[in-house]
Amino acid sequence: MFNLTPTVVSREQVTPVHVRLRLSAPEIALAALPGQFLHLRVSAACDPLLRRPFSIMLTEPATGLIDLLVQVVGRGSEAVAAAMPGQSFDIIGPLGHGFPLAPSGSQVFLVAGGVGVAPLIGLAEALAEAPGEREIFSLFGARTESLLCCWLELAERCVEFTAVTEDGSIGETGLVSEALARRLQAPFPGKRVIYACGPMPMLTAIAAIGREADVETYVSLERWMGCGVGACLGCVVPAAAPSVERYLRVCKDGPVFPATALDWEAMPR
Amino acid sequence: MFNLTPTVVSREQVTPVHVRLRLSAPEIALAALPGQFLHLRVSAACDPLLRRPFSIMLTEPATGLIDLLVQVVGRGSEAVAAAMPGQSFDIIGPLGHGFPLAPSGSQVFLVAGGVGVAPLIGLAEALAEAPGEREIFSLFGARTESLLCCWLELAERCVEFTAVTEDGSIGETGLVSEALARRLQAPFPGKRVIYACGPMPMLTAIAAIGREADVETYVSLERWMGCGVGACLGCVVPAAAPSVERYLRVCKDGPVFPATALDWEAMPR
Amino acid sequence: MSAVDLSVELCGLGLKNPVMVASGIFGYGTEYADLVDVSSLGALVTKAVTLEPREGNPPPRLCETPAAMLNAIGLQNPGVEVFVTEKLPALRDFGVPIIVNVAGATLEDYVAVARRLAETEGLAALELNVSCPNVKAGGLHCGVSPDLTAELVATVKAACPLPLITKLSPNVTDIASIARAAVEAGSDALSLINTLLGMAIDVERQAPVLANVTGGLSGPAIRPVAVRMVWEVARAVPVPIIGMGGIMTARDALEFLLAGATAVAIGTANFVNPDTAAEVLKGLEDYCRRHEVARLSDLIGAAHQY
Amino acid sequence: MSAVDLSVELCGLGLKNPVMVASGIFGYGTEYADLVDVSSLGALVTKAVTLEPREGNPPPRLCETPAAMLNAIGLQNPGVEVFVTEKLPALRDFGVPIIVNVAGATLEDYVAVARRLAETEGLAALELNVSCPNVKAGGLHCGVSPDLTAELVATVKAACPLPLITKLSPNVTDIASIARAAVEAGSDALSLINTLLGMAIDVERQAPVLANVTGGLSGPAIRPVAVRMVWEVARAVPVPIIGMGGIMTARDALEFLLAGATAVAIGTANFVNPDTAAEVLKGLEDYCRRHEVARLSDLIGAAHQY
Ligand SMILES: Cc1cc2nc3c(=O)[nH]c(=O)nc-3n(C[C@H](O)[C@H](O)[C@H](O)COP(=O)(O)OP(=O)(O)OC[C@H]3O[C@@H](n4cnc5c(N)ncnc54)[C@H](O)[C@@H]3O)c2cc1C
Ligand SMILES: Cc1cc2nc3c(=O)[nH]c(=O)nc-3n(C[C@H](O)[C@H](O)[C@H](O)COP(=O)(O)OP(=O)(O)OC[C@H]3O[C@@H](n4cnc5c(N)ncnc54)[C@H](O)[C@@H]3O)c2cc1C
Ligand SMILES: Cc1cc2nc3c(=O)[nH]c(=O)nc-3n(C[C@H](O)[C@H](O)[C@H](O)COP(=O)(O)O)c2cc1C
Ligand SMILES: Cc1cc2nc3c(=O)[nH]c(=O)nc-3n(C[C@H](O)[C@H](O)[C@H](O)COP(=O)(O)O)c2cc1C
Ligand code: FES
Ligand code: FES
Repeated sequence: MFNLTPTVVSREQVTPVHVRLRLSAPEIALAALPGQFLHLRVSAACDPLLRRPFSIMLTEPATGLIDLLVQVVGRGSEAVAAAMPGQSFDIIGPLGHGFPLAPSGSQVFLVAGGVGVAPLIGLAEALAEAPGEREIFSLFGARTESLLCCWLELAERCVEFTAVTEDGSIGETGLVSEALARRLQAPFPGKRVIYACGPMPMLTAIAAIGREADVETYVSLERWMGCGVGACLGCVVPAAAPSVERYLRVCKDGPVFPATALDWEAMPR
Repeated sequence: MFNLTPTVVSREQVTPVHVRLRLSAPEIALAALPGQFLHLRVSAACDPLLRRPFSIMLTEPATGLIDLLVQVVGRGSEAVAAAMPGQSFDIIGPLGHGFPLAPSGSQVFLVAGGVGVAPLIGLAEALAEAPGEREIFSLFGARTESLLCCWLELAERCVEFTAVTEDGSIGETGLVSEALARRLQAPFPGKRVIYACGPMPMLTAIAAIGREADVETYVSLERWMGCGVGACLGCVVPAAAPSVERYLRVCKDGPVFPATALDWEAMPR
Repeated sequence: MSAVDLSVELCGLGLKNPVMVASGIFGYGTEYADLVDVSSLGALVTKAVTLEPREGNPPPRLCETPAAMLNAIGLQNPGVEVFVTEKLPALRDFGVPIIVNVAGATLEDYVAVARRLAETEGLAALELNVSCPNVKAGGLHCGVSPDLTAELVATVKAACPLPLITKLSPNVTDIASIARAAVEAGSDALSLINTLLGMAIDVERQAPVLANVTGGLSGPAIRPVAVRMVWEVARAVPVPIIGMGGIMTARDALEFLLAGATAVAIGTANFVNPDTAAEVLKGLEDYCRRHEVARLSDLIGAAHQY
Repeated sequence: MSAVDLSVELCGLGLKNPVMVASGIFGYGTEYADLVDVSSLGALVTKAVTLEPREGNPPPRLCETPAAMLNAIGLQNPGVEVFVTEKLPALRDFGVPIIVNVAGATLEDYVAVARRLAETEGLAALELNVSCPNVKAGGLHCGVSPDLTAELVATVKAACPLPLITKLSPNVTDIASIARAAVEAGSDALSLINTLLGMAIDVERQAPVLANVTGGLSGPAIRPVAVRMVWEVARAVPVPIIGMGGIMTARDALEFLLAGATAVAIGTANFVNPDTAAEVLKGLEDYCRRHEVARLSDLIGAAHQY
C-alpha cells in the first residue's frame, strides 16, 4: 500500500460520460492485482472532502503505467475525469483484495454492468496471461450502446463477447443478468466461475443465478468509503450467516467477495 | 449592479505573486467608476464558500474590457490568479462608491501600498481624462522592488512617480506614508487631495498625515465581505463621531471614504 | 404532466411557493433588488428589528470557515419605529408576504415591538428571534430554556394578532422540548435553525477573529445538523416548520421538505449566489415533474415514511 | 534558534508531542501502519471498546456532507477481552502511549471494561466515551446530563487507577457545566469534541441516507463549534483538554492550542490525508520557530490573553 502522487500521462474521452486516464505509477503497476482499487483525493479544498475509490483497470508493469476508467456521476468523479496530462493525483493503493484466478480448464464468465467493466478488463488480462487454459466469456450490460465504454478492451481478451443493452440498441436486449442465465443453461462438464462488477441490483441477481446454477461466483462491490484501508468500519456490508463477523469491510475484506459470503437479503441498495 | 459571467481574455504574471487579468465585461466597462469593485465567486464547491472582492483596475468602455490585478494571499485569490484565457467567472458588480474626482487646478497625491495600487491606476486615468487640469503625484510603497506590481501603469499617468521600498531596493527607503509627509511639506497654494489604498496601518498613518496637513483625504478600505451589496452588515468599520450611524459598510458606503468620516481609534486591524 | 402546484399553507398564509429568504440576509429587501426578482419569493423575512436602534457589535463581524461563515452582526438595526416608517414601505412594494424578525433584550422590549407591528398594515407574520446567539441578554439565554421560551411566546402572542413563528436556536441539548414549549404557548409555526455558536482564532495574532469572540455559524457546513433538527421537531409538534441552514440547491431544500419542513429559507447561499432562491424554486418544480408529484406540499415529511 | 520543545504534560503522561489520532479513526492501529509512522504520534486513541463484542449499525454507515462526513458506525468492536488479547499487543509495539476509548450501555458495562483494562499492562489512559451519539442506551443520554456524567466518571475512576479522560458530547446547551461535573467527579482531563448529531436525506429515495437515520458529523465543517467549546471549557475547568474537531492543518491545530487545548487529536482528516498528524506536527514546529516560541506548551490558551 502506497501513498503516491502519480502524474496523468494521457486522457481519452471514451464516451460522453467516461474518461480513460493513464497514470505513471510504477509501484502500483508492479504491485496491483486485478480487482484492487485506488483511493483518490479529488480536491485540495475541504469540499468535496473524502477520497473517491476507483478500480485499477489495467496495469503495465514494464512501463509503470496504469489505466483508470472514470464515469462522471458527481463532483468527485468529474474532477478526476477532468484531469489533463501533466496533472498529478494524490492516491492511496493498491487497496483491497482482488479476484482469485479461476484454475486452468475452467469456463469463466465476466459480467460487467456499466463502468463495472473496469476491473474485469484487468481480470480478463490476468486470466489470459495466467498459466494454463481458460475459456473466457464476457457479457457487458448497459442502458444503451453509447455507454458500453471500453468494450473492445474486454472483447479482445475473451473467446466470446456479448453486449446487452436495456434499449436493445446493440446486442441482446434486456438485462445482463438474464443473458448470463441463458448462457449458463448450456451444460459444461468442468468448473465454471462467474466474476461480476456493476450496480447492486445486477450483483444481487447474479448472486442468485450463481447460487441456483451452483457456479462459484465473485462480485466486486461499491460502497461509500471513509478511510479505504479497513480502519473506520464505514463501508461494511452484511456477511452471510456462518461468518464470525456480522459485517465485512468492502475496502479491506473486499471489494471482491465470494457471493456466498454475503447476506443478500440484508444488503443495502 | 450586474451578476455576470465574463470571460478571461488575457492573463499576465506581473510579479511572482501578482497576476493581471483582462476580462470581457462590457456592462462593467461602461458603468464602473474608479474605486468600485467586483465580488467574484472563486469556487463552484462549498469551500472556499464566500465571494472575494477585487478592485476594478482599469476599464476600456470602447472594447468592453476590464483589468483586475490580483495578489495571491490565500486560496481564493490563488484560484482567481490561476484563471486562464477562456475561463469565465461569476461576478457581481460594479459595487460600492468610487473616488470623487478632485476639481480642476488641484494637486493630487495617489498613495498606493502593494496591490492597493489597482484602483489608483483607474483613478489616475479618470483624473487625467476629466475636464480641466490636475497635477498628479503618485507614491507607491512595497516591501521590496519586485512587489511594485504594474508601477508603470501608474507612473505613466502622473507627473511624478515615487517608488518607496522598505528595504531600499529601489526608490526611497522606508514607508510610503513618510514619503507622502515629506512631499506635503512643499507648500502649494491651491487645493490638494490625497487618495490612498493599501494595508490598514498605512491608511491609518495617511489619515493622520492628511488631518495634520489639513488636506482632503480619501481612503479605500479592505474588509472581509459577505454579501458585498450592503445587506448583511458584515463588513462595517466605525464611523467618526458626527455620523448618525456608529458603523459604515465598506461594500456599500465605501470602499472609498473621506478619512474624516472614519473613527481611526476604533478601527480594527 | 400539467403545472406543478408549488403553493404551501403556512399558519394561515397561503404562500405561492415555499422558498423564502432568511432573516439577516436580505437586509430590508432593497439592497438586492437590482440583482434578484424579490417578488418571486414565497416570502421575505427581515433582519431582526428591536425596540430601540442598535449599533451592533464592533468589527470584525464575519469570517469564513470551511463550507461556512461566522457572523457576529449583533442585531444592528434602526429600531422598530424607523423600520415601520422608512423601511417597510419599500418592502411592501415587492408584493410578497413580509415576515418581521423580532428581537429584544427584555420581555417588555419584545412586547413593545409586537404591539407596534400589530398596528402596522401589510405584515404577514412575526418571526420571534429567541435564538440570536450574539447578544448576551434576551438572545441565547431565552431560547435555550423551554420555560422562558414559552413565557416569551405566550406574551408576544397576546400582544399581537399576527401569526407567530418562533425561531429556534440549535445550541440546545433537546430541540424537540423547546419546540413543544413554543407550540404549547401558542406559536403558530417554527423556524429552524438559527446559527450554531462557533468561533475562530487568528493564529498569527493569537486572538479571536471576531471582536465579539464568538459568532453564529451558517452555511452548508451546518446543513446536516439543521436537517436532523427539522426531522426531530417535525415528529414532536403539529405546526408547520420553516427549514433553513445551509441550503444551496434544490436538492438541499428537498432534504428539509422531506424531513418535514413546509417551507424553506435561503440564508448564507444568497451571498454566494443571489439567484439561489430562484434556482431552488426551479429545481423543486423540476423534481416534482420528474417524480410525478402534482403538489409540492405532498413532499412535506415524506421521508418519515421510509 | 535551538530546537523547539514540543512535549506536553497531559494528566501525568509526558507526551513527546501534542498530536494524537482520535478515537475511531485508526481502528486499532495496524490498518494504517503501512502508510503512517505511528510511532511518531504523541499518542494513539483506540476505537471504542465495550464489554461484549458489538456488531455495530447496519449499513449505510457513512456519507459525505459539505466539508464534513456523517458516520453511524455504532460501536462495532470485538469486546474488551479480544481487544486486550488480540489487538493490544500490536498496538503496544508502536511504542506510543495508548489511550483506550471505553463505551458501554450501562454503568456496570463501563466498570467491567475499566476493571479489565486496569489489569492490563502498557496502557496510558482511558478515554471515557460518554458522548457517542449513535447508540440509544448509555451513549447520548449520559453525556448530556451533568449528574449522569459525574456518576459515570466517579464510578469508572474508582474502578481503574489509570488517568481518566472524559470525552464530551457537543450536543448540549452548556458544555461548561458538563465539563465541570466531569472534573469535580475526578476526571483527569477532557477530550472535546465528539461528533455533532446530524442527518442527511437521499432525496431520490426520499429516505434517510444512513440506516441509523442520524449520525455523527465530523470534519472541518465542525471546527468553529469545537474551538468555541474548547475555549469555553478551558475557562471553566483547570484540567488539560485534548482538542479535536475538523483539524486538517497545523493552523487548525493552533486554533485549539491557543483556545486552551493541551493536545490535539486528528480525526476525519486522516481519511483525506493519512499524513495529517505528521504535517501538523511539522507545522507546529515551524510556527514555534517563526514566532520564537521555545516551548510549544507556552502557546496553550494564549488567545485568552488577547
Ligand atoms: C471499490 C470501488 C471501485 C470503484 N471503481 C470505479 C471505477 O473504476 N470507475 C468509476 O467510474 N467508478 C468507480 N467506483 C465508483 C466511484 O467511487 C464513485 O462513482 C465516485 O466515488 C462518485 O463520487 P462523486 O463525487 O462523483 O459522486 P457524488 O456526488 O459523491 O455522488 C454521486 C452518486 O454516486 C454515488 N456514490 C458516491 N460515492 C460513492 C462511492 N464511494 N461508492 C459508490 N457510490 C458512490 C452516490 O450514491 C450518488 O448517487 C468505484 C467504487 C468502489 C467502492
Ligand atoms: C473593496 C476591496 C477591493 C479589493 N481589491 C483587491 C485587488 O484589486 N486585488 C487584490 O489582490 N486584492 C484585493 N482585495 C483583497 C482581496 O479581496 C483579498 O486578498 C482576498 O479576498 C483574499 O482571499 P483569499 O481566499 O486569497 O485569502 P484567505 O485565505 O481568505 O485569507 C488570506 C489573508 O487575506 C485576508 N483576507 C481574506 N479575505 C479578505 C477580504 N475580503 N478583505 C481583506 N482581507 C482579506 C485574511 O486576513 C488573510 O490574512 C480587495 C478587498 C476589498 C475589500
Ligand atoms: C449575516 C447574518 C445575519 C443574520 N441575522 C439574523 C437575524 O437578524 N435574525 C435571525 O433570526 N437570524 C439571523 N441570521 C440567521 C439566518 O437567518 C439563518 O437562520 C442561518 O444563517 C442559517 O441559515 P443559512 O445556513 O442558510 O445561512 C443571520 C445569519 C447571517 C449569516
Ligand atoms: C468513523 C468515525 C468513528 C468514530 N468512532 C469514535 C469512537 O469509537 N469513540 C469516540 O469517542 N469517538 C469516535 N469518533 C469521533 C472522533 O474521535 C472525533 O471526536 C470526531 O470525529 C471529531 O474530530 P474530527 O472532526 O477531526 O473527525 C469517530 C469519528 C469518526 C469519523
Ligand atoms: S472505508 Fe474505512 S473501513 Fe472501509
Ligand atoms: S458585505 Fe454585506 S454589508 Fe458589506
